[in-house]
Amino acid sequence: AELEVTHWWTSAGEAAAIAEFAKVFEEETGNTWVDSALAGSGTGANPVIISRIIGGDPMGATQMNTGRDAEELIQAGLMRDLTDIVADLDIDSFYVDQSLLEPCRYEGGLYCLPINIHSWDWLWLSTAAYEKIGQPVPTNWDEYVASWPALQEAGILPFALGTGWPINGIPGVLMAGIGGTDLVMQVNRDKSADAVRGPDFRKVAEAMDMLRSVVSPETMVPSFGDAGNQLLTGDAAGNIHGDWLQGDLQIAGGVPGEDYECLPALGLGTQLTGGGDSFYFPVLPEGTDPAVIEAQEQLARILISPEAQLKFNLVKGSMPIRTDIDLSGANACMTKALALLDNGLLPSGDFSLSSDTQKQLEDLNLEFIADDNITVDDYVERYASIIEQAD
Amino acid sequence: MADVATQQSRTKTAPHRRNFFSKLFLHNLSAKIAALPMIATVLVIFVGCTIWTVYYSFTNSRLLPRNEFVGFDQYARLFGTSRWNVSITNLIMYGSMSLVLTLTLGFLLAVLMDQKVRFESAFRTIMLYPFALSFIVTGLVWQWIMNPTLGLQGTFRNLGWTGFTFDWISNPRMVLFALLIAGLWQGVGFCMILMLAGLRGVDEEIWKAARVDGIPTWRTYVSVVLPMMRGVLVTAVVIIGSGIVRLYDLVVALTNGGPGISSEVPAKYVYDYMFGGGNIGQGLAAASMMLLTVLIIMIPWAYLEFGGKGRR
Amino acid sequence: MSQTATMSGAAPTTPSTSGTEPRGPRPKPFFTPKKIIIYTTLFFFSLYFLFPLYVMVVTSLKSMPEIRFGNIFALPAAPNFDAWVKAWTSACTGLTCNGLSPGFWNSVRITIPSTIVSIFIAAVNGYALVNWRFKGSEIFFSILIFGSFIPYQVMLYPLVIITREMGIFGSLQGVILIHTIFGMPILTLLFRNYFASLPQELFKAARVDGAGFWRIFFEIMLPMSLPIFVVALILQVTGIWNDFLFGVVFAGTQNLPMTVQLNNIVNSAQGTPEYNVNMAATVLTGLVPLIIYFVSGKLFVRGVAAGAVKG
Amino acid sequence: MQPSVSIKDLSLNFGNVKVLENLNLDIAQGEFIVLLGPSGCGKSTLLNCIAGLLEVSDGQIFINGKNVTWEEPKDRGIGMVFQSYALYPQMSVEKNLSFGLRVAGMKKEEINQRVKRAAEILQIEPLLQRKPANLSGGQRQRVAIGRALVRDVDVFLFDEPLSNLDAKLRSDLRVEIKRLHARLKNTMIYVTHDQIEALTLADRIAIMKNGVIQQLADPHTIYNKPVNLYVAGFIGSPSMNFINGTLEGQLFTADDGTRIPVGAYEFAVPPTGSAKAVLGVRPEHIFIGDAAQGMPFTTEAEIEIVEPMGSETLAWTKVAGIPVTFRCSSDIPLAAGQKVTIGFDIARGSLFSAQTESRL
Amino acid sequence: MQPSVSIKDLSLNFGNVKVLENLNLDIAQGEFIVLLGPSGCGKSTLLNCIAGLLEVSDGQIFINGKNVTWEEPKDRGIGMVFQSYALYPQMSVEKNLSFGLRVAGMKKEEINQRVKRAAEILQIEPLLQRKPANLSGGQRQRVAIGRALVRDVDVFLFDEPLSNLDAKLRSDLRVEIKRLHARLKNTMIYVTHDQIEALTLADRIAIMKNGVIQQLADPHTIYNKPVNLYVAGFIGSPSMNFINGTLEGQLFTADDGTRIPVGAYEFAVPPTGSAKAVLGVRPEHIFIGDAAQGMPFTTEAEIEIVEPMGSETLAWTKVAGIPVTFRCSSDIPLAAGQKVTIGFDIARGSLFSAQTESRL
Ligand SMILES: Nc1ncnc2c1ncn2[C@@H]1O[C@H](COP(=O)(O)OP(=O)(O)OP(=O)(O)O)[C@@H](O)[C@H]1O
Ligand SMILES: Nc1ncnc2c1ncn2[C@@H]1O[C@H](COP(=O)(O)OP(=O)(O)OP(=O)(O)O)[C@@H](O)[C@H]1O
Ligand SMILES: [Mg+2]
Ligand SMILES: [Mg+2]
Repeated sequence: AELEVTHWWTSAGEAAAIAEFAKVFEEETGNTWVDSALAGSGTGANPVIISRIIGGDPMGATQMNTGRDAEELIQAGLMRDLTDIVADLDIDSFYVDQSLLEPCRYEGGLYCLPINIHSWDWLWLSTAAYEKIGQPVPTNWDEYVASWPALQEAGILPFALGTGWPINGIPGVLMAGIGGTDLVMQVNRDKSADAVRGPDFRKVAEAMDMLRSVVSPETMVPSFGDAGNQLLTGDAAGNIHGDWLQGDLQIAGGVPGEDYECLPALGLGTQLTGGGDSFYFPVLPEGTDPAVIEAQEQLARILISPEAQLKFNLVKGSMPIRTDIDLSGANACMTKALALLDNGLLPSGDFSLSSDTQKQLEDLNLEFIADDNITVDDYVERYASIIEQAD
Repeated sequence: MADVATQQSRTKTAPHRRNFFSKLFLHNLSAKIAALPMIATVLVIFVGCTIWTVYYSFTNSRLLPRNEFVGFDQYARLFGTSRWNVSITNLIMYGSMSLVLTLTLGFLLAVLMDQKVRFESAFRTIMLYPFALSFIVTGLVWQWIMNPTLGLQGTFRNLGWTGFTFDWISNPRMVLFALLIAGLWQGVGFCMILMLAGLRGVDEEIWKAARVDGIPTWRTYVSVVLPMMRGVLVTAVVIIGSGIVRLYDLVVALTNGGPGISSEVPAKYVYDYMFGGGNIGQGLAAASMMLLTVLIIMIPWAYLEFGGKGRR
Repeated sequence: MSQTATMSGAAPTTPSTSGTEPRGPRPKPFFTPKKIIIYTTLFFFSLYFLFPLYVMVVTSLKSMPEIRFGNIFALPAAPNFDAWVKAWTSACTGLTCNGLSPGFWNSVRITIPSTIVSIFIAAVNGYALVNWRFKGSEIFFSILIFGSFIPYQVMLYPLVIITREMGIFGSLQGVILIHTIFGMPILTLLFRNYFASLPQELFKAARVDGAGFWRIFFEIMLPMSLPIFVVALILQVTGIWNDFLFGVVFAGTQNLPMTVQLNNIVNSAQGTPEYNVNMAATVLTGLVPLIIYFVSGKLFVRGVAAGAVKG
Repeated sequence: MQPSVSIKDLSLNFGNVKVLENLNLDIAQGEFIVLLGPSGCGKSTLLNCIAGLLEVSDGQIFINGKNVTWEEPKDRGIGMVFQSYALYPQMSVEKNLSFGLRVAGMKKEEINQRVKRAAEILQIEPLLQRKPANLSGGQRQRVAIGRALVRDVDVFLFDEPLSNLDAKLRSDLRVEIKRLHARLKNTMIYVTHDQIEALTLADRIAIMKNGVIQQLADPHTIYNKPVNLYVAGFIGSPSMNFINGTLEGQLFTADDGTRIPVGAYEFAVPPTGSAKAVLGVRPEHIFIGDAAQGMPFTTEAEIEIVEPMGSETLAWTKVAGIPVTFRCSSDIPLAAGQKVTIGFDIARGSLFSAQTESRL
Repeated sequence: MQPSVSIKDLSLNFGNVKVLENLNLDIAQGEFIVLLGPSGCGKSTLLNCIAGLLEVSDGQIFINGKNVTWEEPKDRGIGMVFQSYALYPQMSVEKNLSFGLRVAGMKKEEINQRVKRAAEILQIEPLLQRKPANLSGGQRQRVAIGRALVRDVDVFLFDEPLSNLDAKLRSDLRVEIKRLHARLKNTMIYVTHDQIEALTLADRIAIMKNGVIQQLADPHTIYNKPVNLYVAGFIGSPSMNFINGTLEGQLFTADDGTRIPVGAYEFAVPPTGSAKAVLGVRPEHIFIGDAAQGMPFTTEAEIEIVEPMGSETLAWTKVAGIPVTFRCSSDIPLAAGQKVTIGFDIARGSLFSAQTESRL
């Protein structure tokens, strides 16, 4: 049977990764993977996916962010309950962290399957840049910040940044690294505005302020991939971005440890915040070929199978959702991450906050970075009020 | 005379006045049937959706519409959001500049084209072709041209003119002008065609009269001809205006609202919150404000156009 | 006979210097200041309008390194159509690497029926509004014009539900309906203005001749409407061809238009963009509307004059 | 005999504007009626009501005894000819003529025969294959008439059919229409604001003003015995000369004191007492020189303007302080400034009450 | 005296089409010249050349002795009035009148004074603050004339100024223009295709055909002694009746053999031998009944059509097998089918050579 799968993985690395899923799926089940790729994630693909599900023309399976995007679709009964399908797999046993499955559960049912873990908590540093100024590559955030004046002196951009959404993950990373685990828990899980107004978060805000002093619209590059390039050439010294940046760095020929360094949790923390991607299986309309419905089930099981997980994540550059597989092929950076995974995951913003709240925070961050007139106090206050209103 | 008698008796039974029902439905029946798609569109889509929009803007609907009313909360939040306020300001700034410049440049070019220039059709095609391209394409190519490193600025700097700066796209104060350059590029040609049509529609004898009166050409254009082109101006303003209010694709393709939030526009806010943010209530509150604005602008126009005199 | 025309009264006082006096057409230098200004202005505007097209085409013929390190004015050192070939046949969107070509045919499939249906409906509307006015028809029209100001995005959600209830969501009919709806305001305005400028008596004569609503429309009005049809055709073909949102939401997976692939190629969130392929894809996508413009430019101008001038 | 067209209490409003109100009109079989009136008086509106192109607000319309108030235009047995010709531009003349018949689904031979006959009558056979764009104005109007002709209707409606033609063609086609009527003997209703057309063509003329018929009578009566000031002033070019004054028995005293005996006038209602009145005299009923002798009223006058019109001459002068025009043969030499004796033929004049404006 | 306007060897082509060729015309100071001709004969073109709105292809134009061939319109001392009025629609009447003066930078008082004077002359003072849209056709045309008036020009050019008005207004305004000319005594060049206007207004009429002036003479001459068949047929409504035949000495034999003695005719060139000729008689020179007695030629004729026109009646009949119109007083009762005796007043007729078409 043909199973249509929608996703927004259209770049070279992403497409190669999802091709692994497709390959395994087609080889093992004899079904056909009909690929519907839509560039542009949140604003490009999301409306189409949602409207197709609402419009009664659902796809067989779709990728979405792990989180609360599909909450209401689940509540409206538009997503298929996967409990029985994966019942015999005992998924609780092998998922790295139970919190990953949390958003998928609703009134006792299981409606999605996380297929990877992405973490934003990485500080990427350029070996070439530090060679130029003759300093060792920093080993944590504080050293990194301390090296900025020298970098600027040498005409090197201390912090590379792509325009638009890449700014979005940075406060979370700073929060985890500088503010610590408790702060993340209080803000993201408990939605405590007091915590935001507290001294710990203030440090985070000040760090943002410092970042703002070294980035300006003129220095920003069109996409985060370009920022990665700046690191490899030594035009810029550092960047905070999710682990998927590595895919690009590697495709561009970068070797971890030689051309670039990676510091998980800014080299300060012991836990990563994690989010990732999930697959949902919409309820197909009545009269659908039973073979397609069965193909849904087969795909669901394959996505979390060790074989597919391994192949997919190695290409994608993300961490698998299960640790019971051989990751000897993982590179230096991922190995570091895997080590931290043992300490459990912290709930990331896109994990525990609604997309509405995330959108507001994104707007705030964008504005803050671009507009020096917004003081740190303003920032804290506005952040707090958004968290206050979050549901 | 017998005929007259029968005629008169028929008169009594003949319908003197058609009843209400037949007047409402049977009269022009096929016309009404033919206009059904329009009536349905108007009632269901435009009126219906407007009501729907306003209705749900008072709820706290998220991804799906739901009937939990929250009064004016969404509006309160809307106007407490700096991005929305920036969007509104941008729309007003961009809108007024774009409207004025499109009309003036369109008129200016039309006037130039009206001077019996050679290769008129070549010039016309050159000015009009961008109108055939989507805003996505427009945004893309101008983004490329205005890209500080790869575009004009980079090129000139590489050529040794290191002081050359053309970074509007990444300069929050200038980014609206970057939008304007691309927007005008796309839209001026069509406006020019409209204006040209209007100019050509002006009575030849008016021109002669003005020449005999010794009115300089430019003065004739400004004082006599332009005020005569009301019909064209209305059409042009409707078309340009609706484009401005709906401005979305160009911003997404060219700046995606950046740098920061300096080039955000209302339609993008609506879209981002309805779909990206999964907050229909918020998106619809913003949409309702846009509709209200349009209504305020349109009502005087509609009154002028259809009210008052019974002109067609 | 013209000798009778000579003056019968006083003999004309012949001007003494008639040999050197002005006579015949006024001699005009080829370059008058006015002409210079006109042509220079037009020339610079033409540069402004042509520059992006030049950049698009030139860039699409360059190789990536040349783009990174060259300048955007420069002609390609070794023009090659690799980027075009790639954009057309093998650029990837997700797993499928067939380039724009499948989308092209989907776009054709969407554009042709949508254009025909939307123009037909709008023409009938304009005709009914002018010649068969009924109570409230002008009000409907005003609302229609107002509707042209509503951002598309607002309508997306209810339209999904409406088309779902009609059972045409995700099908060609669905997208045709949507394009008909959104084309209606402007097209109806144009057709209404155009029909209003035709003599009413023609319509009356046809009615006296016994022709009904449709007969008059098809046999009398349509044959006279070529100019405005050209305008409508161009507006709709370009609008529908360039549309992204409605195609991708309403057309169904079998019919994703070309712009979706363009968007995928251009907006891939990660990795280094291949600018030459992007530009080639962009030009390819714009080609159909461009050709239509170039072919029918004159008719378009004439039609705009017919449809827009009357208020 | 049953009237061919009969209009009863017809009213028509456009929104709040009452264009026609309670209009009654009976037209006999084969009669040629001309509706004459200034622009905007509702002539076309009335014609459109008869044709069924406008919905009446109230009242009824009968054609050949049948109540057609709610009939479709095609079912009323009427044919209509428009000012702008209204030929279908994309069809050949032949197609134009046959369109209505084809719509009605008539047989081919029958259509051809009728088209042939109409073309013969109107002498447009050589034009049958041409498009309207390639015809002259007069030819176009002939085709437009032909379109009504082929439909074999009882009633012809003409809405200013000759207004778009130049003077020469207009007078030629006027004669042709008159011939056509003589030949076909259909009922014809003809709208115009050209009084020459009205006078020459009509069996009866209906003079309209603001949607009301002022006078309905044959041309001679209309011209010579207008029922009120309006009709008197409207008909005749140049207009009738009007002198305001007071009527007392057989004596009319102009406002400036000039006394004009009106004993020769045939009063409809013999006047009693003294009342404000208006004396109207047509330009051709003012005589000059010898011819003026013996007229009931003569006076000396100075000529102000002379308008030679070829066959005759118009002259402007002042009588009783009021500008007066008179018409005389072009054989009589006249010049501005010249003093002449003029006489009024009161018997052919008109007297109106200044108050009711109607004929005394 | 120097001519006011003098045109020498004027030619004008539009591309390959020669519209005017070697045209010569001298117009005296204060003269009222009417250019009359059918549509497309080049009247407007000639006027536009004089105004400087069209560039001549060859030849010269003098106004008041000054060669203005290359001057701008505003510097030629002309004012022009157009058929469509060409008022600036968004300006009030006052602004319309003063616009040209304001642009020329004239002083405010001077402008006001001129506008006031023009408004007085044309009696449009109460309209000064209105927009053209709120004026009637006649008022608009008056404003258009005012616009020429304020400019204090030597020569007025009128291009069919009255064509867009209805018959009544047209005759009123005609008189006003005549009065205006009498008062101002400017040179006026007036284009029309209405012969009544031409006859009544002109000092001299220039009859044009295909860009060539056929006859230039005063109205009386034009009407009574047309130089050729074209002019004879063009002037007069209804047209002159033409009978083809052969002229031999004093005898004209119509093609059907009817013999008409033309001894009373005043030949310009006494005829020699026998030659094909055309006899033209105006409708008003055909007499009926008693009046016909004593005419050089009388015949019996049957009346075909009668067109009562109020003040007079037109009748159609056949003479020598040719349709002939005559005009008679409306007092004479006539009916179609009636047999009458008619007589031709040959002395006032015209004879043309069939070959050269020019007057004999
Ligand atoms: N569709 C309409 N809506 C409103 N008023 C109208 C309409 N048609 C005509 N009228 C008005 O009705 C009145 C009569 O119009 P109608 O066309 O019958 O005049 P008319 O006598 O034919 O004039 P004309 O000689 O100019 O043709 C006019 O005052 C006109 O303004
Ligand atoms: N701009 C032009 N280009 C080409 N031919 C022209 C142009 N203007 C006028 N003509 C031609 O020149 C001839 C004379 O035109 P003109 O307007 O002078 O006629 P007219 O005597 O004024 O006619 P009317 O009485 O219709 O106004 C016509 O045959 C016309 O077709
Ligand atoms: Mg009318
Ligand atoms: Mg002309």
